[in-house]
Amino acid sequence: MSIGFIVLLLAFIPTLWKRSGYYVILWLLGSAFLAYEYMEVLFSRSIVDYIFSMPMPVGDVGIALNKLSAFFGVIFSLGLPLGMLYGHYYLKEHPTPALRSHLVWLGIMGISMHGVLWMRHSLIFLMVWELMSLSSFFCIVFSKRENLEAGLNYLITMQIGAAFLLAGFAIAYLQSGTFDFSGFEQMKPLPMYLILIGFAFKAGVFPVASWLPQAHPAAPSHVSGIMSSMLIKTGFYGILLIISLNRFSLSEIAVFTLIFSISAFWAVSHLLNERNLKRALAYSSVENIGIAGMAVCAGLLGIHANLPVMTMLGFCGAFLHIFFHSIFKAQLFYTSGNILLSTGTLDIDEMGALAKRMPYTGAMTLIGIFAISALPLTNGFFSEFTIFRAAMEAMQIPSIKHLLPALLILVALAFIGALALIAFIRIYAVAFLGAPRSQKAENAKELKIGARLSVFFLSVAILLTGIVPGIALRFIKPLLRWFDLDMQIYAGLQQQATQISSVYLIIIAMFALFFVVRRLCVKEKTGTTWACAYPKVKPKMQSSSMTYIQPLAYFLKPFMYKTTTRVKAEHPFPQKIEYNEEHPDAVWNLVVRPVSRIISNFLLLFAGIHNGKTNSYIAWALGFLVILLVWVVGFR
Amino acid sequence: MFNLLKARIRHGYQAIPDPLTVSMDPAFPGVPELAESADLQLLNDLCPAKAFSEKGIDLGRCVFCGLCERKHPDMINFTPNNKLATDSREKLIMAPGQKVLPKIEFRLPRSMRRSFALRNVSAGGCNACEMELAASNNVNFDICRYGVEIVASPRHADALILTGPISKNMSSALSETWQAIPEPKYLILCGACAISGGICTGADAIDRAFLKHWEACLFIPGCPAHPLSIVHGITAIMGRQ
Amino acid sequence: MDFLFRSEAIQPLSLDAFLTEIRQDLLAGFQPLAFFGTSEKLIYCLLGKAQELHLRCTPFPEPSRYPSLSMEFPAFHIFERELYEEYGILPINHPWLKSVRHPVGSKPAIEDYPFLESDSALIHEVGVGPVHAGVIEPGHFRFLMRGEIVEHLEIQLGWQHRGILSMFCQGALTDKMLCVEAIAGDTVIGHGTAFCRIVEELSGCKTQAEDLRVILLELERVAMHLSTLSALAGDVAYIMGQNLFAALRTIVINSTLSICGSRFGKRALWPGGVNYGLKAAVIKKLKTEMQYCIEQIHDVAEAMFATSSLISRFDDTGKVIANDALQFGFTGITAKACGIPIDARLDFPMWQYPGFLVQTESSGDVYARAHLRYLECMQSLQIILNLLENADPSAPCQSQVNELQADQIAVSIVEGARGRIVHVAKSKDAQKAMWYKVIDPSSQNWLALSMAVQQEQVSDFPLCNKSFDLSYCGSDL
Amino acid sequence: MINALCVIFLPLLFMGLISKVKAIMVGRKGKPILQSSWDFWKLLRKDEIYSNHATQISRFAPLLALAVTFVAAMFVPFLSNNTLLSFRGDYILIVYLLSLAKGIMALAAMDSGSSFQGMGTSRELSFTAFLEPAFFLVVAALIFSSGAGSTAESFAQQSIFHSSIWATLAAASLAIALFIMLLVESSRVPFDDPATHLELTMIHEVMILDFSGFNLAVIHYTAALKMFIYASLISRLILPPQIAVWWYLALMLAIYVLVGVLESLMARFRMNRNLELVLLPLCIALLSLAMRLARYMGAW
Repeated sequence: MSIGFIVLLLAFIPTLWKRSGYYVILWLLGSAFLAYEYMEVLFSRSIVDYIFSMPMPVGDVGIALNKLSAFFGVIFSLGLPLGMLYGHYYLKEHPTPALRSHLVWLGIMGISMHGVLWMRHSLIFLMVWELMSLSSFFCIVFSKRENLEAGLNYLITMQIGAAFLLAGFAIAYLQSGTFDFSGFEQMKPLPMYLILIGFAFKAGVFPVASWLPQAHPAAPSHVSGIMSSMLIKTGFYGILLIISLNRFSLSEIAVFTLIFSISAFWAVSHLLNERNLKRALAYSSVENIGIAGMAVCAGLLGIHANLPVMTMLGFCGAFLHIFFHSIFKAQLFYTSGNILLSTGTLDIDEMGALAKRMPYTGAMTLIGIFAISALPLTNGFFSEFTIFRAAMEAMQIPSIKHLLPALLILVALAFIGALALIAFIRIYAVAFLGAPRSQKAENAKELKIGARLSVFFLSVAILLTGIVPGIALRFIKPLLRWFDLDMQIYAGLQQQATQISSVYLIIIAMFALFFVVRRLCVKEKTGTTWACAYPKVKPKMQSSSMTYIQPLAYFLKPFMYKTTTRVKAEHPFPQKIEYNEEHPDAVWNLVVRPVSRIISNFLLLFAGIHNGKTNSYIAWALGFLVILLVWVVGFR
Repeated sequence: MFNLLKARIRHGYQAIPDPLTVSMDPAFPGVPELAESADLQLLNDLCPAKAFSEKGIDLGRCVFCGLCERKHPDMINFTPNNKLATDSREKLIMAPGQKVLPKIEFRLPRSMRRSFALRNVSAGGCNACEMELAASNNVNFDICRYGVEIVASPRHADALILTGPISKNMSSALSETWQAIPEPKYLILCGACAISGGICTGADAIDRAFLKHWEACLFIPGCPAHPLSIVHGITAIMGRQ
Repeated sequence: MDFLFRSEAIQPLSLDAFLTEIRQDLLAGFQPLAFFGTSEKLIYCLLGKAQELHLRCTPFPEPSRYPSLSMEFPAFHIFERELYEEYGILPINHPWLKSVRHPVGSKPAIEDYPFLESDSALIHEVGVGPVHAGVIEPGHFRFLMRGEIVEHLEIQLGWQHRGILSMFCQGALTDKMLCVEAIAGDTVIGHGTAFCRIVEELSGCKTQAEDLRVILLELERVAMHLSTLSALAGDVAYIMGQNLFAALRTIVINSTLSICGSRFGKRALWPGGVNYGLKAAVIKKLKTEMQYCIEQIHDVAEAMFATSSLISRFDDTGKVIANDALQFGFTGITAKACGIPIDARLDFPMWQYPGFLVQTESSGDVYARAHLRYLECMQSLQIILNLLENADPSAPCQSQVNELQADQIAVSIVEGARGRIVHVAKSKDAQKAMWYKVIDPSSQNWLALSMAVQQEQVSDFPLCNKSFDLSYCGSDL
Repeated sequence: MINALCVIFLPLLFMGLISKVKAIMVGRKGKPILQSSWDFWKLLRKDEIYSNHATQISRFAPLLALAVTFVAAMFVPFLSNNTLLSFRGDYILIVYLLSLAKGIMALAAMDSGSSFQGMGTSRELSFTAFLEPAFFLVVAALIFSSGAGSTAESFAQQSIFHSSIWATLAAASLAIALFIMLLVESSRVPFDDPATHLELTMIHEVMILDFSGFNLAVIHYTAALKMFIYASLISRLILPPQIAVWWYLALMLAIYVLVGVLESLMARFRMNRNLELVLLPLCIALLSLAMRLARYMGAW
């Protein structure tokens, strides 16, 4: 481990001269070392386990890796450098006064994300966790006043989550007598729920997910990419950790299923209406976490009903989805970053015709969109395929009480999947196709190769893992064994992966055939769009993003909280007609905002601490941790 | 339900068995027969559409108002023969003594002889030709039995069938529609107005420049053109007779 | 009642007197039938009430502007727009002063028509036409849409404008029959009779074969209603109704053909009478066919209006309220379908309709209009049958048209299939007309459509449009 | 192999059948049965015109859609029960392949930036939201406690001819659900009107308003193929596994005729009612699943 982290720490040096280039290189290097380490753990038997004895009250601090954390570690160590790479170019196009501090916080965030995976000692874990939240907060704020509110909201939410965690850990400690995670096996319900809730805050599960749609649009794109594709996964990692150590009753599983499906539905219903590109992506993160959660529930259900097939498929689906999501979500955030850079807006109703203006980004986004709406030929499909199969297996279950949650998963998944497809088709169609809807879109330009680099890598990854899902399966194999799942079934799944790939090959072959035939026998020319031969057609004569989902909106009205302003036509000779509607997050407006308003007002007193001086930041953080420590010691 | 059944039974099988050989009501003014002795100058002075010239009567101009027939039954007589369509402007001029119009030689490419999609543009027409065109696809005349279809989008069309004298305001829309039809494409003129400007000839709100650039492959005279004439003309160029 | 005005009887009034007299009449329940400027620099206004006509005129105001009547009496809005377009006389604070038919050389050009726009991002526009999907005439409909809901519809016409009226004053008025037939090919008899009456009034000659004219007029009405019903059924994909009504229409217009040789009644009429009389054989044929039509229409219509899926489309779609209909001077089916019994056959009878009653519906929606068409069909067929009973093949069908008496103004009002057709003309000398004015019912009724579809599903627009079945070329001239 | 053959040739033929039935219903001669094939043939030989807003998507989308639908068809039992491809859970793949086709076509429709196609797309896509769950529920009900894994098994092995009336009812209701889905998916009356000529009311037709020539032909064929898949699923569901070929053909014929008859006797729904009615198959499938469940729990 040491080398990797040392290199990552070295990465801070270039920041002193604001040389983000070297910074990225060092990050690549360090991550390479770490990746090697994680792979070792994941694939060979070798176990990394260090014990540092610390004075009481802390006790022995375990710093170790298991298959689970190694799995996440691999994701991070692959994803972070790409994020940094993108950030490098993004910052070039989109410079900030406080580049140095931003890089520093970025580094701290990355390192602490890795750190979280290593810590086995709940207090130390919590400290690193806090460090992670804090650094990510500063990354979001990005020394911009307008981001401050969103950032603070994020920080507050994280603190509340941390409080839950702390309470959970503390109680767990009082009951088991050890701070080490090994003490979390077969926990009592109370601490377990506290901890789960605490992690849920980070993972972005309804109703405590309101920070995502706030923070992501505000944050610079590389940060939102990293956060949404990796940082929130730490929360899910925590959840999985607890789940791997405990058994659950059927009723608990049912409740989890319900929560996750509601969470996903809530997210997708907002996704349908969202006009801000990055906020839409944030919502879809919540949706995907929900889907992964449902997969886990399917797995647990399988355990409970002792259907090894279902268990296997369920967990397998969950891991795959986590893995894939971290790929395509990062890709989409980086592309949306590029769009922001070249158009200067995130409102899809101001875009249009981008696919013609920025053909490369258009193609890449298409891939991302297909992946995120789980269409075949992309990786998103295979994970959902596995989850669907898991749910379908439940049809063999004799008992109705197992069947119902499985059915819920099945229907929810299908419904949410369909809605997500619609939502993303809408986004792509409105933003990338048709005629430019505003001047900004009119003179959009493709970016330099650098900003497109990491997008390209990720797109390749999407297609590769999509067309040959076997790769991804092989990657999570040890993890599945670690969860001691039935390996025959795994073999069966592998076989299916190959079958699906072969089906894809047939499709591609056919498509190629048709394509060639068409090329040979078709002469094509271009003309104006057929608009009933009206001489002058305006860009306004295309369906707006809201029109597009209107039939559904009419149907899902009860689930959609919206505020509208309207000037109706007084017939028959009106002078003015207007209509606007907002789809604010209900939880946010009715619950969180009033509360957080108070807290953030209080915290604004400390806005001064954000003075761009690195050392003062660190001092602040350390001070915070000390206070925390004292607080915890109080329990003994 | 009972009513519908009753109506349906009474309705029976309405489609004309064979539109190409059906005999017309004697009152219908079809192909005119111009007597050798006809005084064309006299007739032309009489004719509101000025359809007569020294060559004979121009069916492209004639609106079949029957004035000449009523005034001079000895000189001209309109027979109830609906085979009025031809494939060139010249053939529309019937010399004195001529009994029928020359046969239609023009043929569509082979692939269109069983499937032919029309896109109608009404440019200043009086809605009579439009209604007759629509009627030629109704339950009685049923032109779709020959694989002829009237489509919504010019992108799906093989031919543009023009009705009306082309008002200035429609001229740009007309050429836009023509541009929107993929090759190979054909132009059909339906009704006296479309062929020659008819009653509106010379009105300053008319702009027939479009027809200077594009050559029509079928002319269907009449004011309005009778559905059977339309069916006859179109099936002829599809080589279905 | 008298349809002929000696021009010395109508002295030009001062603008104020003109306007006040119009106001008084309107408040006394008169309807504005026509309001137009003429080549002799006079503004005429024709007002009518049952059995009573008032014609007034005033010289063009100097400077060419006057206080608009439309704010008070919206029915004038289209007339004033027309006046402004033709002679540049500005009605001050007219609510909607836009072009009507874009005649040659008028500004703005047809593609620069100033549509109402909305700057909110969630309201988008849909433009349909001029080249419509079906086989129909050109016109442009511009929707302001909130999702699938129509917030506002603006109708831009004039694509069909071909300057018919300009031809009436060149050459002898008597020979203009063909021009009249070209006004609207589907209302040949309607406009034709109106024209013939004008000529007959101006020349003071006797009309022959009025019964036959009525038969033709009613046949035309039946044919139009049937084609509309057929199209309505087609719009909701009820192909039974669509095809059965279409077949019936064929029978009706073919019987028109067997009378005069044209399915649309072209070449049938001529000033002084008709061109082709009724042959005994034709009378017989007509009787049987009309009988068949009555039975068949009854059955098909009853079946159609009993189909629940169809009724659910017709009911409550595209409502027009009676009050609007009165205010904006809608006529024909549009007005009758919301319970206003105005019908030129009753109000301004130019010949006798024994025992004629105006059919009306109350709800003013698509259903009302469709069902009213069915009722009128039956009524007209009955009228035809009655006239056929005592039709006499040997009756003379045309009388000699003598010369026009100069300087007279003749009015003729006919209830065509679409509503009240008004022709007004002034004779210049024994041959020519000084000006000739045609007011097609559609030009007023188009507004009803745009009022009817507000806040409706846009997918119901074609249905509403068909249910009014208005003429493009009639109002574009 | 025999499947492949009938996949290639039958769809367009059956499409022609519907319009023939409609024509006979209203007493006209109507299009010849082969008409859609002639149209297909003609369109292949025409040039293409694209909007100058159009990107590459509208050029390749129809081809991809066809390829995908074709592959989906390979999983479906047509004449013979042994399909070209088949594995456990392939119905998931089928559904997603079809929605891939739908998605890419939706993008292609929006590509030209015309307001009509936007309308059509949103209407068509909003149906998917309820059809996908419905299809999954149908399959779930089919494989419930039967252990069948692939589409071929789950549809072909079933039939509505059971000893118990309730089982028959359950299966029959599934067939009905599928039939409604067929009507929606292939945009027939009462949900959509393939014959309409009005941009504002069309759904599927308006999406392809801007396509021409080769690609248009491909699109028509794909639509026909999709309908054929659904129809054949229904008839396979109704018929017992081992059955003579001509039975299958007869049933297919019956389904298409039924569609035709329905279209000539029924008016289409109002656009905003459509979605509510698209929920129907979902509910029916749930019902049938409940019935099977009850039966399994020993209700009878």
